[in-house]
Amino acid sequence: MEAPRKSLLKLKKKQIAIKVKGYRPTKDSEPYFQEYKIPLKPDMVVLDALNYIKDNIDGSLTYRWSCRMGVCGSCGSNVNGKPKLTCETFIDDVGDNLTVEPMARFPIIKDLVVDIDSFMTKLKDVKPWIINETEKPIEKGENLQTPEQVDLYKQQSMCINCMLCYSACPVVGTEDDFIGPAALALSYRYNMDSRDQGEKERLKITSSEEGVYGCSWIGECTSVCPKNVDPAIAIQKLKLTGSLQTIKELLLPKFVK
Amino acid sequence: MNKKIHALLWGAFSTGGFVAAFLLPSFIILNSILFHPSGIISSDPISYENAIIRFNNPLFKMYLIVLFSTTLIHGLYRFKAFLFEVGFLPYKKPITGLVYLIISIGTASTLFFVLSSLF
Amino acid sequence: MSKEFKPYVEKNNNFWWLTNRRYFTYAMREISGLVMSLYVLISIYEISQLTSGSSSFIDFRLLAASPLMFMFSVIALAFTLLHTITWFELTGKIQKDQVPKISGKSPPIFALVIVNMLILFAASYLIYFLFW
Amino acid sequence: MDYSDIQTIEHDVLVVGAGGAGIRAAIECADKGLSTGIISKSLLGKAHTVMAEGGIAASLGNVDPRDNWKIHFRDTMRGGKFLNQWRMAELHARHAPDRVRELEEWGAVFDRTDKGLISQRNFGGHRFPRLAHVGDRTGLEIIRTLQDFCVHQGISTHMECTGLDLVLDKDKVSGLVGYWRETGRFVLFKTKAIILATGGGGKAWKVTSNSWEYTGDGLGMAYRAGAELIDMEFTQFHPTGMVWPPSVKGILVTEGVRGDGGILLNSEGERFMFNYIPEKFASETADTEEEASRWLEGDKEARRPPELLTRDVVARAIKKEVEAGRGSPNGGVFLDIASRRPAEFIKKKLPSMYHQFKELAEIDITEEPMEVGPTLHYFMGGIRVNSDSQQTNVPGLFACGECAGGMHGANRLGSNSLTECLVFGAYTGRSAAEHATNSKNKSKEIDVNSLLLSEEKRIFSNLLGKEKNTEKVSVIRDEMQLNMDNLVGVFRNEEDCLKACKVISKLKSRFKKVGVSDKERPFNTELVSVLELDFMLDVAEAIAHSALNRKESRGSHYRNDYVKRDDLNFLKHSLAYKTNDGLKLKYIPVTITKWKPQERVY
Repeated sequence: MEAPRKSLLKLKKKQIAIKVKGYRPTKDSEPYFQEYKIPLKPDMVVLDALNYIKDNIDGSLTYRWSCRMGVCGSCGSNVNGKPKLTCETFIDDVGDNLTVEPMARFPIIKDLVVDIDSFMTKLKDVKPWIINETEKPIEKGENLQTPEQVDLYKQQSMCINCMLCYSACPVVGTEDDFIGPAALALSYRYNMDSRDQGEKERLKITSSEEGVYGCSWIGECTSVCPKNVDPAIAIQKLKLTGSLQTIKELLLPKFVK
Repeated sequence: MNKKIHALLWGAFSTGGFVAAFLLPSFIILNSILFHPSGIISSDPISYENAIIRFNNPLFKMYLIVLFSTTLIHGLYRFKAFLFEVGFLPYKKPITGLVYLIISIGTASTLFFVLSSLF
Repeated sequence: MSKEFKPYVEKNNNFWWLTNRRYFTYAMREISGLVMSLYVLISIYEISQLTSGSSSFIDFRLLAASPLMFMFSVIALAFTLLHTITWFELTGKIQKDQVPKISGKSPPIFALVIVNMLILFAASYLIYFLFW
Repeated sequence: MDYSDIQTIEHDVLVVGAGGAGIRAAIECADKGLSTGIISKSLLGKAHTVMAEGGIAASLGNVDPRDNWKIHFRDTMRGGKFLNQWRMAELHARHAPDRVRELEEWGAVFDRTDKGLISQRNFGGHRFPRLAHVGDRTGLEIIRTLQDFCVHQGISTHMECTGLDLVLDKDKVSGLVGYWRETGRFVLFKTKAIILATGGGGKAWKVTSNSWEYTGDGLGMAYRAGAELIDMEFTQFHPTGMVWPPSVKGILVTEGVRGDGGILLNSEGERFMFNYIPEKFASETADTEEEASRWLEGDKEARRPPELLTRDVVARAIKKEVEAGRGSPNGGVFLDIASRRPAEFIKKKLPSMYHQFKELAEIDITEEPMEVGPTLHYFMGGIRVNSDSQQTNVPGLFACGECAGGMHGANRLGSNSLTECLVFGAYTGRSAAEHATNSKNKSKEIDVNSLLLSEEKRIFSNLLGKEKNTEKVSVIRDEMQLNMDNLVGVFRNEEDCLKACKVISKLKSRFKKVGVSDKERPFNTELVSVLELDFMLDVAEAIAHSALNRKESRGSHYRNDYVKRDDLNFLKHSLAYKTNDGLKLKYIPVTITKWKPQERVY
């Protein structure tokens, strides 16, 4: 049998120059590009290149990574200007010039490592847990949920918190308080869950200018998502629900609510 | 209340999006491209007389009010958001003020002109 | 945890909308809002002239016939059509989940865009039939 | 250096590690009203639990009502070749259903049956369909649910903080020295109880399905503090890990591929598994391709295809083919499902696998065969704990999850590890909370300055100060990994294990000369990798020595020179512990209960 590798053959170059944006908090006032030349191996991903540099050329290169298989969401970076998981991005596919930058629209701590504190806060702000008035004891068995009910939110529950959508979102860049794609999609995911009754509570948070109404549906969040979550749609649906809810509240007399 | 405003504004914006998408193309074509002094049918059936007859149709009055007001809300709401995204966020207050001023004036004057002939 | 070293905050590039095609399409879509609004403002002026009598209306029509103004009308139409198409595309993504499912499946977005387009044509013809 | 800004954080209970077990334990402590903190080496929600695919085993009986916890218990004991701590296995099986229902109550997504119950699937070694799952990303869903719930409970999570050293007050735990990655400063956690939930140390091998965090920090810390490491020689190798491209070497290819009809081929195109059917399995394994196909079609008369033999058998067969020169170009064998099943079937049944190969290897598994080889997957061994309290022999020190040993015995059944996280997470949380509540409030005041000064000297002055003649951390790490891959792999023997022990002790002395090129304090990941290597060397040493001294083959531990199971001499646990002269080993007997050990009959 033959090796199933096609790309072994298409490898033309033996070496590649890779530009990595560096920033050293103790001595630099602003980031700069540093170029490394590394031997190119077949089917190398960008993360391999970074690991090669760290092990063999410059031990001080700093970046986050973990699982290597695109489920942990640690290794997001801007590769040639596009937000990507470096463990899933083949060097062959990105062309001749390879630049790796930290994710855009986040403060840079060091080299490719960014400060994600604000993201973690926003995530918790949307109350991503089941809200119920009464707690059901587990002895009573699980909640029933049909496959159709699961399908309503399953797609939106795939988020791996890689923050690529924040890196891609121009609103995140200008409006610091904007809750942002992943967190809003998460709130939508819980709203759609048949076990949850917290929609009103969450809408109070998300139906605001920092919430869904700050979004202008650029749609880049959805297109960069490595897990096919669709924050853009989730946000628009939240806008619609929030808006209809408000109109209903204003039109209906108080006691109906 | 402040929170509700955003939800309501978005509702208006969204309505405007539909109105503009369904009605504005034909309005521009009819009013400015087809029946126009330099348009495709240059005989100009929009003579003053025709225009007034049409204008006095109450249905047409309604049509104009809806089309103009919601399109204005939609268009300027959108453009405002874009301005903030390309660096005008520091001027958020004056821009927002100006946008809603234009929308108000536009809607008010539409109402005024459309309804004035009734009195 | 106190931060001894301040993280570097990169200045936002205000021309991000030129950096990729999707961003650019989006920018054009948003600018269509401005163009449509301008057209509406001009039209409001038009009805104001109409209400003030025959001569001022004809003056306006002559002004509107100038190549520059005609050009603007064409541009406005182009942007409006861009708005219409993108709007149908976007709303189709929402409508997809709101219309009843056909044998367990949501209709494809392009089908909804086509339906919306048909409504557009019908509405346009109705307007023409009723008023012009 | 000025120590006035040294941070001290006080918690009743501190959990080290934010994977499934750690977060579950913290939730339990917080529920008891204690101030609870979690320190996590990476970001919250990135822990290794996210990589689990198949599902979580619990005898809910939703799909097959015949299932109950006793059968789950029995399956676990049989899988572990009776080396399990029976009490742990019992607790595990007994509480699994409740823990899964609880997780569901907290919002986890599960695939459902038509009636709306949690759906369950089959898996190797489990008699009935028992795996609650969501697609093939169950681990992600578990960690996400726990993470959100934990944030909801108001538990403080200290991210990117590495635990360095346990602080003892006499022999009792009183705190932990941590290292903030972001600032490069130390922090002292004062606490009454510490729960270690740091996972295994798979990164001591080159080819592993584990992520970079798996460096045995908790094992190392506990070992240095005087805790015993139990049954360290039992390391599970999963037969099918990706072998190409290099970046993903070791990443798991789920057993489901074989379960759904995938076959293993060598470079000559031969379906070699037919040559490796052990005698005791012969009666229930198909001996012709035709019969194997019939089994897949659902023919109850036919016997199982040989690809579905136990993990250790398949792993050894693959290894033998490669050693005989019949391997694939990249050192594995071929796993072919493309020629067996239509593309639509593959995409529907194995969506994640399809995606994984498409994204990570640019291979379309509906058209081409995959290349696979054995990969280090799990540590059955770990810190020895009391089966009921989960406390180690160091008072106040608890352990749960993969870093605690004993529950799985000599081999782990697929998916029992996720259940273990939840069941023992909750258990450990409860008993640690109890310990913290009962322990007297006043522990001796810790001399923070001198403590941290010595850490500072050990780490920063020694490492950052070095300029010349230093060893590189990546070099030592690579050599250790290669050593473990080659000498303490799927097949082991006296000579190799001896050699491995020697190599490790040499590496340990070379490690003393290690230096780092990054001289900055903030976010010095190179420094972190030095600290991790330190722990990993200890863990590797314990494994190599334990493997050398278990002169039998049992479960995942296979000795070429002692191919039989030897219940007479080795039905006992090995314990590795630290003395002033270095590592020592001792043995303790296994508690035999209801089921007597016997040759495994299927």
